Amino acid sequence: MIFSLAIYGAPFSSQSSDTAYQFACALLEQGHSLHRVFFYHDGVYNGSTLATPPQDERNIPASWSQLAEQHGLDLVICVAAGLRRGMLDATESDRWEKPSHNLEQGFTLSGLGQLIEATMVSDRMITFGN
Amino acid sequence: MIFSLAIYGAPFSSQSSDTAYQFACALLEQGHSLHRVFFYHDGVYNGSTLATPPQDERNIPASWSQLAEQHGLDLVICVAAGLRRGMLDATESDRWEKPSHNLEQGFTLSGLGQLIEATMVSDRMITFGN
Amino acid sequence: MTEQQPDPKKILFLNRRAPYGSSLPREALDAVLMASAFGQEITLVFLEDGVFQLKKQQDPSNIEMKNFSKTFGALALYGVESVYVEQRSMEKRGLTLDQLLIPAKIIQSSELGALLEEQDQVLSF
Amino acid sequence: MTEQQPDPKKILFLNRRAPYGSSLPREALDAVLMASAFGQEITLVFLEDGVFQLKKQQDPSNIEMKNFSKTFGALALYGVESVYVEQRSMEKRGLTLDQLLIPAKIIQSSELGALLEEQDQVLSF
Amino acid sequence: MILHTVNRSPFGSDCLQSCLDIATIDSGVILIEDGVYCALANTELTELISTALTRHKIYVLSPDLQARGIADAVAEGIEAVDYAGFVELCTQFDKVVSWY
Amino acid sequence: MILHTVNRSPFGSDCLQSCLDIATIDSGVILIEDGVYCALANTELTELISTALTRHKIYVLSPDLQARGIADAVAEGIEAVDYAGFVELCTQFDKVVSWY
Repeated sequence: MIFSLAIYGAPFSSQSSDTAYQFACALLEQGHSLHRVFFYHDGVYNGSTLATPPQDERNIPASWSQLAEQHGLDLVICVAAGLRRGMLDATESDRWEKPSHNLEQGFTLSGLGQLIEATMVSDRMITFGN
Repeated sequence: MIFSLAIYGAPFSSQSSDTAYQFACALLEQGHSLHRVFFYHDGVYNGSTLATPPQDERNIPASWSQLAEQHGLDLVICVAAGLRRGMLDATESDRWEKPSHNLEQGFTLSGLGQLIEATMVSDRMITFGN
Repeated sequence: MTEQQPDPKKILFLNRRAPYGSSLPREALDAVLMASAFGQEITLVFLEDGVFQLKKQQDPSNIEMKNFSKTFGALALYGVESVYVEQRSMEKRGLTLDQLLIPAKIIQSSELGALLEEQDQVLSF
Repeated sequence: MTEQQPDPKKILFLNRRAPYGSSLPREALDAVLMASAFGQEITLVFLEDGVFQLKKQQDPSNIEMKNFSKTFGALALYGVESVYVEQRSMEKRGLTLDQLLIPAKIIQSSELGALLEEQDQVLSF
Repeated sequence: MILHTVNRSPFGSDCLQSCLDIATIDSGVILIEDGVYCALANTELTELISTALTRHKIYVLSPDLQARGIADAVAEGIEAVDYAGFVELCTQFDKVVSWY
Repeated sequence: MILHTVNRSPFGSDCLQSCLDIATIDSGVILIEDGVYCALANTELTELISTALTRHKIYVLSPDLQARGIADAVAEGIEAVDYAGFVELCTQFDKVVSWY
């Protein structure tokens, strides 16, 4: 079955991205397909490569990134929500003349259309709210 | 009178940092002293220099930064809460071997002791919750 | 945006938050507009504090925010005409249909269940 | 940390959130420990879902989080002994004092007002 | 004497109720952000608010009322203030307790 | 047939109540994160839950129960599942609606 996930909670603050991550692992384990994970609202912070939790604690952005690499996942951060909140890739950083960028490997910035497209083509769209 | 503010909400998502900012402007206008603004929990995102809202909308980190420059404010981001969530200055970025840093001018990373010290020495500590 | 898209789906947006305190209502509305650009069959439901999103006379200029409620008026132009407000949510808050920015149908919570069942997907905000 | 500090203040921490769903309870506890390191006169109050923070047997290993509730056991060593749980919050949730990790005094909401008034500052979490 | 701030809607949160349960007589309450919905006249909370007004002075942040389009629907006895008024209230009471 | 997820405590949020008001008979409810407090036996919500159980199958996410130290206090009739079980439920129902 084809799943997509929408995540609206900030990592380390709200449990929603933790739950979504465990859910993603479980569905992949069962052989389902994960079409897209869409990060919106405070969920965009899941894509920060600068997140530096204590070394004996989970690193949520790094976990997503590893999962994406293993399974070829499409991790999309809403570009409008992300820019507003300071989640930039190299291209956006250049465009807006910002001093740096902070997007973790495996994540991409893209439009809200990716949420709608995922909703249209997936058998199940699961929202993990904040 | 000596005020300090504690801010726990993410900018652009929760109204709390907007309210705190307007409150800070109003108290300074009245000639009160603002000992410290302490950013904790998701409030740490107020210090992102990468925040890029549409140009006709408010830029909360930039507003804090300007207010700090005008009035010599002490804008402190809790270092533990900030590191976890990916708010780094140059020093922390080097220490943790991260590819970049993203702290807006006028903000500093410091310990939770700064919240307690502010609570001790201020006539009023006002919490702006998330 | 229209080339080779899958068939339109019935998508319901469930809005339960008051405006301005959280940015979620505004972000939900952006998603609604996008879904309409994709030609989906859209239903909007306002429940609990979500009904406040449709209150007339909003003016957030003194809190330095955009008045996104103006966009509700444009929804009909985008072909979004299926708009419901839940009855008890309105009553509890002392709201009546004439205080709302756009025409909306009153729906009871018992009818909402069936409306949700008819959809292909439900997006909660 | 103790040189030339101002006099100790009476600081009350008001805890109203359940653990794990939000990180605020954990961050509140860090602030309590810091206040105790500064030698302040600390009072902890657990109200509403905050009383769940003190529930015995917490084990978040399967949600990949730290069991910060263990730290409550150390509070007495830090000199934090003034711990209250609000009566109706406990009752509504079916909780009794013997289910809590540490000794706590039951307080009624009507008495809480006076307790708050005695403080120099109140920090809400 | 305490000034309590309430920033959540009373319909989906316990903030107002808990604050009123605890607030001693003559302490103040200021409604901010989504808390301004507490100030609405003619809701299912009308009774709660009118009782509260016999014990407390209740204020509401006017820019937040305007934002939400409810400035003309405020229950009688509740006083609207701007940010400057909010600051003044914080100085008039001994301390501030936030409910959020 | 819908599977509803509830991730907030029932004591400070309307999520559970609204979900139950709307859910058609035979739809499912899964309690996750702070929503697992809905599953507690012997609270002021016992009546609401036992009525709900006559109309719905109610599940609760077991890692979240354990985290909160309430795995042995769950009301009878509520079924604990792990993340794999959560995924399976999502496939068994036609769609998923989130209450948060």
